[in-house]
Amino acid sequence: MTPSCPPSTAEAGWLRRRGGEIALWLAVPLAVALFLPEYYLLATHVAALGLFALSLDLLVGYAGLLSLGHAMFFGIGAYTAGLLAVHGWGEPISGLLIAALVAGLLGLITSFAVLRVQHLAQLMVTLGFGLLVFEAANRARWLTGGDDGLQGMVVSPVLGMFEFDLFGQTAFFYTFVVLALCFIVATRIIDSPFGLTLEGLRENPKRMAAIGTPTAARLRQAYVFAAIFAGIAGALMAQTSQFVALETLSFGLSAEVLIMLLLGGAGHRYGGLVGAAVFVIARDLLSDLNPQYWQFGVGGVMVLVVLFAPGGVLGILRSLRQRLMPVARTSTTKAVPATPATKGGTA
Amino acid sequence: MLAILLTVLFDGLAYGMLLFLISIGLSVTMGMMGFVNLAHGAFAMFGGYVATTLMQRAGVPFLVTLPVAFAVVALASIVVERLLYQRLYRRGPLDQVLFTVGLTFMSVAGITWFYGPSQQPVVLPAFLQGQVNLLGLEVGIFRLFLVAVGLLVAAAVVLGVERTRFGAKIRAAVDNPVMATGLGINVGGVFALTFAIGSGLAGLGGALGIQILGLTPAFPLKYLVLFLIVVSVGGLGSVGGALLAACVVGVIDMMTKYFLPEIGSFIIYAVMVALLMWRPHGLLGKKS
Amino acid sequence: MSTAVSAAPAASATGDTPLLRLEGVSAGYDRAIILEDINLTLAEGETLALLGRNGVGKSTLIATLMGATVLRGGRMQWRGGDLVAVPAHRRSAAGLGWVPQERWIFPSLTVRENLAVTARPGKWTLEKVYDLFPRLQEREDNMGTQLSGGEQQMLAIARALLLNPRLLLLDEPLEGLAPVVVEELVRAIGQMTLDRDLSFILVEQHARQALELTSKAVVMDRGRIIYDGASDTLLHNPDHLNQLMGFA
Amino acid sequence: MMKKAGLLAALALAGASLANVAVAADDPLRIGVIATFSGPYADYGRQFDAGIQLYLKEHDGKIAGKKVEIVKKDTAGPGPDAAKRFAQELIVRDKVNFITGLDFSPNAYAIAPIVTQAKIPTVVMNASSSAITTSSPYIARVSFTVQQDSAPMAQWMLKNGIKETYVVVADYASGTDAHNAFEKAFAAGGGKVVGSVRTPMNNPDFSAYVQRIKDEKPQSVFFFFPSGVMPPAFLKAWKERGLDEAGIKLFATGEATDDSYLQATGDVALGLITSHHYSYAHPSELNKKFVKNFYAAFGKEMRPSYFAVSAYDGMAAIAGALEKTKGDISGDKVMEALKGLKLESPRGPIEIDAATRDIVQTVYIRKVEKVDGELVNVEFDKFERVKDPAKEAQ
Amino acid sequence: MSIALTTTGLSKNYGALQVTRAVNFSLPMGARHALIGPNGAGKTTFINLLTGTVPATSGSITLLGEDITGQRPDQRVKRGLARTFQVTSLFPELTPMQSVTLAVCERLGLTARWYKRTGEHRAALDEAAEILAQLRLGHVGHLLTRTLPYGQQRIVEVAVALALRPRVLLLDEPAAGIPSGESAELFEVIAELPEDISLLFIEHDMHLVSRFASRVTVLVAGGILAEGTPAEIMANPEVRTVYLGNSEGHA
Repeated sequence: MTPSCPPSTAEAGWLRRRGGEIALWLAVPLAVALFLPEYYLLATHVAALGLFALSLDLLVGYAGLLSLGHAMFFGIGAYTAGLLAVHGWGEPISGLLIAALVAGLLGLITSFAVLRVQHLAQLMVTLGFGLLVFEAANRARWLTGGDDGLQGMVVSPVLGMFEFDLFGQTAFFYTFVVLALCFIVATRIIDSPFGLTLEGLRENPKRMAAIGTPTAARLRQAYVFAAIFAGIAGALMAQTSQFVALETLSFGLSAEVLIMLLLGGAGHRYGGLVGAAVFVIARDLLSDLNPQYWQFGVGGVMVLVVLFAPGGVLGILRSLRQRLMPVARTSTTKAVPATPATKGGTA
Repeated sequence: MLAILLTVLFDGLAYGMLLFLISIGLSVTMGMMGFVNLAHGAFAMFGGYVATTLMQRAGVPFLVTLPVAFAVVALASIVVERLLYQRLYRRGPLDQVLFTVGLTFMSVAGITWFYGPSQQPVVLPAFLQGQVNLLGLEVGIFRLFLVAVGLLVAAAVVLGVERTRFGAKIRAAVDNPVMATGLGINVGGVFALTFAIGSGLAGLGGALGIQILGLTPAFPLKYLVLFLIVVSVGGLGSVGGALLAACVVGVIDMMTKYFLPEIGSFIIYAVMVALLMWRPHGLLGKKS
Repeated sequence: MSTAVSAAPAASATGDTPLLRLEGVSAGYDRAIILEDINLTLAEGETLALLGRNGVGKSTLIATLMGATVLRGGRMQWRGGDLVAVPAHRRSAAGLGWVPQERWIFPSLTVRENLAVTARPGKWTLEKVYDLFPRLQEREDNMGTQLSGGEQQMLAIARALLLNPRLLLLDEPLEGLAPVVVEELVRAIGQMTLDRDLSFILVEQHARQALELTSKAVVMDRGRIIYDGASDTLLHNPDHLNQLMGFA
Repeated sequence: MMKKAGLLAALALAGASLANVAVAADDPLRIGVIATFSGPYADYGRQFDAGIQLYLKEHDGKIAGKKVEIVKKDTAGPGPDAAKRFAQELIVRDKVNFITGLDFSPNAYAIAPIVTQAKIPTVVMNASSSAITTSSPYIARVSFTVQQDSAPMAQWMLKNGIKETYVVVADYASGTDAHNAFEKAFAAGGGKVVGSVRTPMNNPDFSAYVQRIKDEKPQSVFFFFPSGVMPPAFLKAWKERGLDEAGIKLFATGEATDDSYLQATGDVALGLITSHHYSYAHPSELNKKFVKNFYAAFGKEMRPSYFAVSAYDGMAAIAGALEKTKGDISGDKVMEALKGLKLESPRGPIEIDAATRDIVQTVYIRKVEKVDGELVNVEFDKFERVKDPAKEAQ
Repeated sequence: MSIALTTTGLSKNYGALQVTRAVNFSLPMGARHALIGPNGAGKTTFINLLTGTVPATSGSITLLGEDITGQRPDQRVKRGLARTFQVTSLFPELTPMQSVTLAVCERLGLTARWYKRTGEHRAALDEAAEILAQLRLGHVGHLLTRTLPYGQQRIVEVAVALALRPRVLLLDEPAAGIPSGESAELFEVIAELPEDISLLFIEHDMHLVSRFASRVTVLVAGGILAEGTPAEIMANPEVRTVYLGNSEGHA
């Protein structure tokens, strides 16, 4: 039996499989610290948004759901962490956990409505919820500071040792470590039977029902997970910038994170991270280059990616790899049997 | 009190007509051709700029700019469709979203380059300004004009789709593209032309809407949500649905502003969510 | 655009240029391959019964002629020209009239619109098809979906006739119809046979009826042609027919 | 090279605090501008940029003998979290000596903790929420506060016999400030606010609100909207509904007739009375020169607005402060020098209050008239040495 | 209990259109039963009614002695009812190994588990691999399903259903769309299905029907026209009429 097992199921060789990844995860923060310390802030921003995009990927890339209101969870996480810090609960890690809990709860509540509809309606219902939460936060100025943003956060040092500094060093390592932990959990989820179920639901919900999967329950679970990760991302953003803007709840951010994910490649573990990096860095470079017309460049990047790299940056890499894989190739050609004409004939 | 209610209702309808004009093309492209064109607002904006440019730089009368805006945008959209969109018909909706939002960004920056970021002025001809007394109601002449144009276009679109040979071709192509092709209808061509008309109407709406919606390069992003609400609540591809939804949105918007200004945009979003939970395919949408 | 195919007969198209010739055609949908190595020739004015059980690829063959499938290999010639090069939406203008098995009446069009929207000038006019199917005239303002099965079938045939085709592709036109309607349709089809300008391919599970109406017959099994000969021969050899149809 | 610089920077991280980094005499003076350069409010950034460039052009690109380098950061509108990150980046990455710009109040509030921590002198060129200067000792303001422009309008209206009014403001923090300051000043003089409405931002059509006002028939209306798309939309609805004919008087702050947008707003603005600290038609010699040079540098496409003047004055304030410190750019010294600094601006005499670091200036009452075919704000009355009333009250 | 599945008066109406008419049908334990009928006879609708994809208008369905009429499709699967689809309904971007593992995991109740990697559920993987090997798919188990030849995709259909360890398996035209050269493997697979699975399959090819089925039910216009052994059915004049139009009348 074993030869038929895909290599990924073999328990041995774990280090071989993940070794490169681990090296990468260690190399990136080291490289930032050594060579680009003045880019701590940008890197922190990328990491937090990368986690946010990763959370959306669970929905869009894996479970095949649609959302234009994902900022709702990011923002609720940010405001939870922010309000805790304003009102004396400055301990960051417990703040993250509480934010995750609140966001997950909001995810659970909204999932019932969101999963009742599909396609455009699903897009619009998520958008509608997002806008409603935004409006609510805007109105509740006494609580959130409205459009002036939430000010006065006092965040304690991480683990009581690392103070948040002006250079953003602590912020960067804090965010990066949390991102890494979340990524490990997300990888677990994706590699688990549950993750496989999500992919099955994306590929063919009808068949999933036919193998006995309670599809709504699974999707709800995915929705809650995505909300939790988004909430953590928002809380990270709030704690590291010690400020929460109303924009963290906005439709614009929901759209932006979707763009990031699609740029990077949905349905790929690294799609959100790559997309966030591409988008944020492109925007930073282009807007430094030309603060007035940088949007043209960002739009251009999006258009070019669609035209020349369908499925995003990682999508094109993946299909290149598939094309180069010899096994897949032989079987594909075999799949189109041009049956020899001699075999035919009429009576 | 009744007079106030009617005035607000009328204003809401006028606003709804604008939304209808701009949204109908989006509804058609998404509903009939299955193409998610989030750059639709950019076509409307383009129409607006065509109109202001003609008025300001060439002194063309307002009423003349309207058909020109329609025609220019329709022609431009054919170029865009043949050159770009056509390549994406077989792609998934997410690719289409990324692409068309990218195009929108580019057009926003492009228009800013040529026209600057600020609001474009529009001066309506004197005969469209002020108010008239209509059956005891004080109504804005321009809004009356909007309602008239909106109803006219709605009627023309409905008649065009229901009564003409081209309309029959559109319906046939939507009903069953394979059979339509087999009977000699060039489905791609029919769709391209439909797309052009839809975009042209957006251009017309953009030109008409300067007075009420304003015209800045941010237009396509600012109103995208509103257009999507109209399309989804109305039901994809449904002319009547888009008209109904646009009027509902316009009236609710006007009513809440007048009677419940404190609640702001809550109601419109809540109503949208409720309507979509009730009828996921829109008020007059067909189940796909 | 392309190709020498047109509605008017080519100058050189004398008796020896067949109306339709398929060579080694294989085709299917997406990844599925339904047809394999189909060879078939049809002369001008000839009528063909296309027989076989459910799911052997008869409808796929018709759809392939109309360009509605994925062609995997082989050549298709139409009146001496290359049919493959003709875009699907030009094939009706080239002279192919399709009556699909599902009928595919356009539900949002009225009966009259269904007929008129694709009509091409020629000897078949609205009046003539109304003469052939008076029921349709009675119901001309009804929507396509409000018709009975038989009426839909008449409409589908009338719609194809109004294309003024050289070759009519009738895919199970008698399926699921009331006997009176079948009679009416059989009569109409018989009437068409008299008209030497019009060839047709008649797909049927009801082999006998089809054989009676045609000059030539082809039996398919699992995507291949297993019999190609005169209709009469098969009609007079029921055992062979049963065997070909999988009932022996 | 890159590597070495990176290592050095990493080492620097380990210990040093950023304030008071010594600057060699030939180093350029680096000024970061956080503003809106793209999106619907991109005009703000354009005006800032023009004002800054004009000042530099008139002074050979130098301040206090140093070449000036401007680093622009685009927040694309109100974006406090972006502004905060930009401030950090400007300080850490671009090593700026000053931060300026700051069109939106949330953006200014957001950067306050950063500039405090880094001791970077910050000159606010527009953001007009009162408490911004109290949020950090390193912030000074050369623009105005909402209250500073709103309260005088109330006083003038009372002086001219208007006892009742209806207040319309945009529903955001500055709108609330304007509302409160106006109402307070109006009530203090015996006036009465008979009704009010706060309209959502991003609202394209005011006809419902205007209709409501018409139905309530107040003696007058005072409104406050941020400059840009809202005032013309409101004025259009006002005109369309015939409220002038109904005899309702209309007043506003100068944002309503911002010189950037006044031409585009059109004749609907004619006759509107506003209170504000700058009109490009201000009849002083200095202003005439300013406008002339502005047109010479950037063409007649764009009128200098109060944004451009504040930016111009902001540069002048930095220059004035550095003159006092003799080129010392350490945060504390510069802030000390800014306090009490007096300048002659194109808008008239201005002063940075020594106690509050906020601006003291003349507020003019103006009326929109057509002069030589152009719509302009013609000043006809004024309140001198107006301080921020919100701070005065404390 | 010797009956695996029974329907009593099972009907389905779409408005006035009756697609299934009071069907009384029973499938004995371990049966090999074929369902035939002309296009549009309602064969697939019948399967959909059995699986619960389409709710019945009236009548009842009993599976292994239990009334399942009101149950959701996934509940029926849990009680031992599995199916394949006429038009391949698979997971194009997953491998056959993943697809079968998915079904095994669902059966074992693992699909809500997110904290353990699939790779750690050894038993599930081994079982999936075994099924693939049984169905001669072992060598393509790691390729994306969409890249497989159609014939193999049809076998994956069966593999996914088998992974549910069904007591009753419904095969909807298992050979549809397979080129003749590729069908042999599939038929071998069907022939080797475990004997304790009761099998109901839709098939048109009477040769195949007589090879695999011990009994045949003929469905016409939503109702049962005839039932019997393959030989009886082929000899039945009514059936011949429906299929060949041999006699004068018309169904």
